[in-house]
Amino acid sequence: MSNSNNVLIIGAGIAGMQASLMLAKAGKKVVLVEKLPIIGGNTIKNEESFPNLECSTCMVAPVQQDVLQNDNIEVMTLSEVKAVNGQVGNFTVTINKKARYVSLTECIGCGACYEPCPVSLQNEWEENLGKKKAIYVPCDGSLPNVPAINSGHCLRLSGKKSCNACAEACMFGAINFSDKDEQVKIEVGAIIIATGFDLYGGKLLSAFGYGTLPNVYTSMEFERLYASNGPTSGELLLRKGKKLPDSVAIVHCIGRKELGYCSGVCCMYSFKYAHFIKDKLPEATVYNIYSDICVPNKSYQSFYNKIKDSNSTFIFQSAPDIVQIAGNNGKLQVKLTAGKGSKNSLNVDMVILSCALVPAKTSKELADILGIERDRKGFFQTRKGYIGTVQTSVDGIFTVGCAEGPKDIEDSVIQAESAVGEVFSLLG
Amino acid sequence: MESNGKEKFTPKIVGYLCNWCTYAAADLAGSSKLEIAPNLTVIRVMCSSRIDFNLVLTTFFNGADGILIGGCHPGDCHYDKGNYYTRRRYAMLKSVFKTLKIDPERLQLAWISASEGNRYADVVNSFTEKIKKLGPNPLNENPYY
Amino acid sequence: MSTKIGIYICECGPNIADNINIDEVIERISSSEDYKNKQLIIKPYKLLCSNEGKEYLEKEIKDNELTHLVIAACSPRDHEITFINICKKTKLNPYLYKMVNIREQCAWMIPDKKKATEKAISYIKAAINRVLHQSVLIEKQLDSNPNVLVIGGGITGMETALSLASKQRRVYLVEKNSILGGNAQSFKNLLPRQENNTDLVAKKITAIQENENIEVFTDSKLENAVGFFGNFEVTVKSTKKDQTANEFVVGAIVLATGFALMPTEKLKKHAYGKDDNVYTALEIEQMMKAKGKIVLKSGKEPKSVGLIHCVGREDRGYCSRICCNYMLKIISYLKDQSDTILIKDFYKDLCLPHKYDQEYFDTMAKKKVDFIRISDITTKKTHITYTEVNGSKKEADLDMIILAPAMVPAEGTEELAELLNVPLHPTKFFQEAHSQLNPIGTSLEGIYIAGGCHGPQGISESVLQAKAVQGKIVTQLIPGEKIIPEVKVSEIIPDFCMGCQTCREVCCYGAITFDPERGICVVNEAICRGCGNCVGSCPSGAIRAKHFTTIQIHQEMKEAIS
Amino acid sequence: MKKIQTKGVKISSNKDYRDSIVDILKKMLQSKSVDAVLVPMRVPAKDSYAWILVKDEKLLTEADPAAPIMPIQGARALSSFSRKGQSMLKIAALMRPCEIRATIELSKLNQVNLENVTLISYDCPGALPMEDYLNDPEKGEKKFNDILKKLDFQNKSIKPVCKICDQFSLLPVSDLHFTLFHDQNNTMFLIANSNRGNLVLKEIGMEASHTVSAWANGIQEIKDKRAAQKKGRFTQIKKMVEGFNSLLATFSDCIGCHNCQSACPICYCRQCYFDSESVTSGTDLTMLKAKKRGSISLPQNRIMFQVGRMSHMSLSCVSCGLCTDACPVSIPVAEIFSYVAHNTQKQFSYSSGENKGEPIPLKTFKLEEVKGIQELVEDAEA
Repeated sequence: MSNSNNVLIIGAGIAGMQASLMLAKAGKKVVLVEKLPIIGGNTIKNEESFPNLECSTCMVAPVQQDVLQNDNIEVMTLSEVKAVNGQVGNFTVTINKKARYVSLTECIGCGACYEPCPVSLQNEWEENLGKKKAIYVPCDGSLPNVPAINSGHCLRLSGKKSCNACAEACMFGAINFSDKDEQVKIEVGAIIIATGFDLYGGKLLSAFGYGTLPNVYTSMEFERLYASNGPTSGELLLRKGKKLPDSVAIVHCIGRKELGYCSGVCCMYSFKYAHFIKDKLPEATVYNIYSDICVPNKSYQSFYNKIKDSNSTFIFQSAPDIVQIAGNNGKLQVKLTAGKGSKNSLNVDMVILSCALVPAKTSKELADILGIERDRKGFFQTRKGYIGTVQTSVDGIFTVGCAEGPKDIEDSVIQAESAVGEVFSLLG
Repeated sequence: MESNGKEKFTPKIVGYLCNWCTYAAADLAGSSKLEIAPNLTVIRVMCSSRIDFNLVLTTFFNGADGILIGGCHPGDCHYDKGNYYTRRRYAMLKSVFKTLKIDPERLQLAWISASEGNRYADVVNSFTEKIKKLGPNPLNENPYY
Repeated sequence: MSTKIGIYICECGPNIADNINIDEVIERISSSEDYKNKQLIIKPYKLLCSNEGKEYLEKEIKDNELTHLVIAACSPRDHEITFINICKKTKLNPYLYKMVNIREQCAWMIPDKKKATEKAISYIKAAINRVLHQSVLIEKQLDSNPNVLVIGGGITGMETALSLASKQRRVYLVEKNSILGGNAQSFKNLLPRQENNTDLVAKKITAIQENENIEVFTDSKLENAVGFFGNFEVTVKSTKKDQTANEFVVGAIVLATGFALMPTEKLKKHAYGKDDNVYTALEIEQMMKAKGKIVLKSGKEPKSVGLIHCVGREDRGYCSRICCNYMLKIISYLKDQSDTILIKDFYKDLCLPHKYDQEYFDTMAKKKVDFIRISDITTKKTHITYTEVNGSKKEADLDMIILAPAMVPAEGTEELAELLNVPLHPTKFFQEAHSQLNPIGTSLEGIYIAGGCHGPQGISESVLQAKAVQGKIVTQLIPGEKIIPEVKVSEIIPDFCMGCQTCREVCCYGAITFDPERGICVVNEAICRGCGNCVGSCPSGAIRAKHFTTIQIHQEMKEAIS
Repeated sequence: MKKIQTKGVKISSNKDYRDSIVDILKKMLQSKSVDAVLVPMRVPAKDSYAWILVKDEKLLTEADPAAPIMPIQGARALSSFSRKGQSMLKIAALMRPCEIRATIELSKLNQVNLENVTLISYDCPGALPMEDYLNDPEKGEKKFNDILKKLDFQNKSIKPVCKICDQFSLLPVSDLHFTLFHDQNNTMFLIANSNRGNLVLKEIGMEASHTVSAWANGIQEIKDKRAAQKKGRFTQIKKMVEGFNSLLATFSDCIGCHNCQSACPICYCRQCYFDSESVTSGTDLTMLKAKKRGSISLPQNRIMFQVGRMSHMSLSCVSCGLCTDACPVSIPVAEIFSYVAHNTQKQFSYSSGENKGEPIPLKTFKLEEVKGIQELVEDAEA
């Protein structure tokens, strides 16, 4: 096995970073490919993670710094795997690196170039709740703290106008408009897929008034609302009508029936939101519309008990995801199937849809490139006939974290660590 | 011998900040270009539990006008339970200062996590304002002490 | 040789130079009479963290034979390591160097240039005073023993042993019963998503017996373990009459002691005796494994069966995650046995977190099974009174009741935790070091937890955790490689210590032990993480935190108040 | 608080209290239920008292169980030899309640090993101030004997800190207790308050058969009076120490001799932090402070030493008064420390020397105490 010392890891979320750090500290050379301009994945999107409500930045930033400062890890941001051939111990991988137009070595993240840029865009990292410039970092405290230029919208790069605002503001000459996309070929012995999840959403949520009723939010949007480095720096500002909500309904199990699986984490993050709302707006009333309380960890039930005692009302619905939500002069009316003695509708200012976790958009294309099977839910399929493995149908390729199925951070990190174990059994 | 008027008085505040959370918040406040009063001098320690009340006492009696201890929120401590011990030591010293009424407000403990840059700015600026109102440390003006 | 302090002020392009008058800083410091009798070299540089900057700095240290170094630049959290690595390339000890943050905490934070410059000068002076009181620290190199001790011969323990054992790494597997296999061996089938590996346990046992790098000790338990990561002296004693004891040295210890089902006799809500037809799910599995069918005490097949989930969940305060799955498996046993059995399944919540679990439930729900969501239930022998979630109270009389009691840590977990000083989670399972960043480590480096003793879970999760432990050990305990422990640790000054053991009690990592002969406490530098909590707890200041001593902090404090 | 025993052994009332106690101690030695007795004894020069460890029963006759003065704290005497480990000898220590409470605090700090030690307390009417006694030992002796005979718990000549002591009687932590309280025929009782106490009683062939409720009510009355006096005295102390200037005035006579530190049983450090190198400010800092204030009084840091010791003691102080006795310029250190300790211990709802099991507050924490300590710091914590 000629290059049994190199490992490719796709996706720089918490699982991908943990696996690359462990392999790097043991002397392996790791190439960490990430499609966004920054590393950290979905974990750094939430302000605090359940169950201990530990601040994500305090937890993940040291890991990000370690990854960026480790000589054995080559981080390739704005990059995607285009082709893979060969077999275990000898994969040749072609990677498309999109141009960043800002030099990673020269730029020291002073941010002088943001303000002069005339272009303002929707910041999809902030779930379009905030704006960004054509030259941007997704959020404060992004790591690597180096901006990228969106070539589609930059006036100069899209040829609309010969604008030079950011280059003039940069004292380091770090901005290079003639940066080109490039294709890189590398040789690796094993591949670990850690591409994470997307949220069930978009058009599928129109049945719940999402998109038409402004104060209906998805769970990820609420995470960014609550984030202190988010678009509203932590204020739960409503999109329309009054500034802050007096009553909020959190609807669990959105997408569970249609997808045919429970994601195992939405109950916990819904309780987290109930806590956040009570923390920021003590007088607000919070309704949790649930069917099953899924708390599959030794530490989770005590967190649920705390929320139950802190006077947020729990309403049982045999199938929460068939509630209808309609506008009712400024408020949102949530129609419930009336159980004995329970209310049949709620009038609230804000509705949060606790959406299921679905496979990342790139999963289909990546599975074809790697030649590995996907399971009937669209996640990557682990090897048949094995118990508790992260190997895929192809030798030497592993799938960890939410790429393999919906799970919490703890189980994702456990899978990442077990993939490292299997890589060492395979390559030695 | 009284120093004439409060406006000339620039408070000297010592800030013992824990490296993992509050010092990181200070960095974030800096990189977000928030304006923070320069009176606070930052001394970085690995954990807020490193600061014992002996050190706080020597700082206070050597003439510091205010002392801020910054640590991680309970449960976030990088060394598991360090900040719980910090709180009890601080609470004990605070109780002694309160009983003796020697300006307990000059001591402050604040939990500031790494992502709370603006909270760091608010805490430091409001603490500096409070010390400005309080005036200089009485020790610095008593020739017979 | 005379002390020579090199002070390098980074302009960081415009970021520092724009808001701090660097020339004034240099002029004020080099002319200040505090450092008259000291040799000071103070120079600006445009960007110290760039490659040329690093070479420039390395040359400066070597040419001027600097004894101390102060870098005034950005935050130590970003580049302290960069400059430590530069010192390592020269003869200058990396701990005679202090980094001063004049970018985030001076230039960017204080708009007024005059004040920012004053602040920078004060910080740099404080750093010079401090660096003169800093002492040389040498990073230790401890040689490590690659062998591993695994406690618990169930599926998790066996998986860990098999994946770790190799020619360079011997594995000692200790099992308190007389045979390997643990709980998993009494399961007839596994879940559909686990592709009926019925002979899984048997295969593992033969693989272990054939592996000459694994030494198995059945009917044995851990007698004593002393030491730290890379060097645990361990004694394993047989529980049989001869009580033979073996001693050996291992680098890591893996706890895989598994789970037990909560004893349900004491539960107030479920009063039943030994002879009633009430079984726990494990007993049903054992009956299926032995007899191949489920029968009453009388030997006859039951006509009606009641399955009760979440038994003891309130008492224990957690959901045991896997019971919903294995109760569906028991329903499939009953359905295969005969289609006419009346089955009532009483559950509070459905816990179906895996991607295929909901499907498994939906297929079983299509079969004639009465799934009833309840809010309360009590049993008297095989008579059940329950209230459904919509509040209506009902009763049922059945031939047989099958309980799904809460999973609890196996018997002996508490003593093991006591022996190894490993903390327990409030639910009495072992406490992981960090639930998200280090889920299978413990607060004691070198001791790992996996399987049923970590928390309630199924076989797939246990095997995954076993491989995760393998991943951790293989990347941290590498045969032939040295271990470099934290260097900024605490040390106790014997002459001042009165043996009050306050430090030992506050240390969260068990790094401090009491030495009864000398009557003083001692810090184990291989375990200490350098947080300084012990220093903060000692009333007489008898403990010194290396690189953060009280005298060094005083130097910075003195500058802050002058 | 453990339930106080209601039964006691009746001891003949014709003898002087001290002689009756000595008889009991002799019985203990004879019956081998203890191997040695730690008890105060008048020094040959007849002007002071010292702690002696008596193994020879005959020498016990010179012992004076209830000494009029407290030159050395009993806890300090006990810890001086039992710190290094469990003594093979079974020891009975006859001490005042505040000395027993100090012993319990020291046992929590591993400075005293209580294996094989039987703690015997007695109703303490208070002790005379050292200064008054040393002026005229004979007069002091007569005065104290008079107090003992009349059991005058409200006598004016006892130490100020004893006047406000409301824990002068049976404690949950003492194994045996001698009651010295007036009832109609002023009988004395010996109460066993723990298993070890019962064992010793059995070994010396005594039966606790008499009810002592009359004694208990009497003691409670005195306790209530003392508690009221304490509240009153604390309001005066409050004025003495509140605010920086009054604190300075109160301690202006302090000469920094640290006698109070060496007399205090709970100050067990070998080298006090406030004497150590890290506290002494060098010439530059001293000059700076002098420049700021105009002048600086030397030796420095005397007030810091007092406030520092107050912080260290505020959780363990048992108000035994030795610091005031030891102070050459007779600053009311004991009452000030008791006042500060009273407030801090209330905050942690901890009372020093009360029960063995309860850890010292700074050595432990409670997970859910985010609220508890919050009030105290709410004015400061942003």
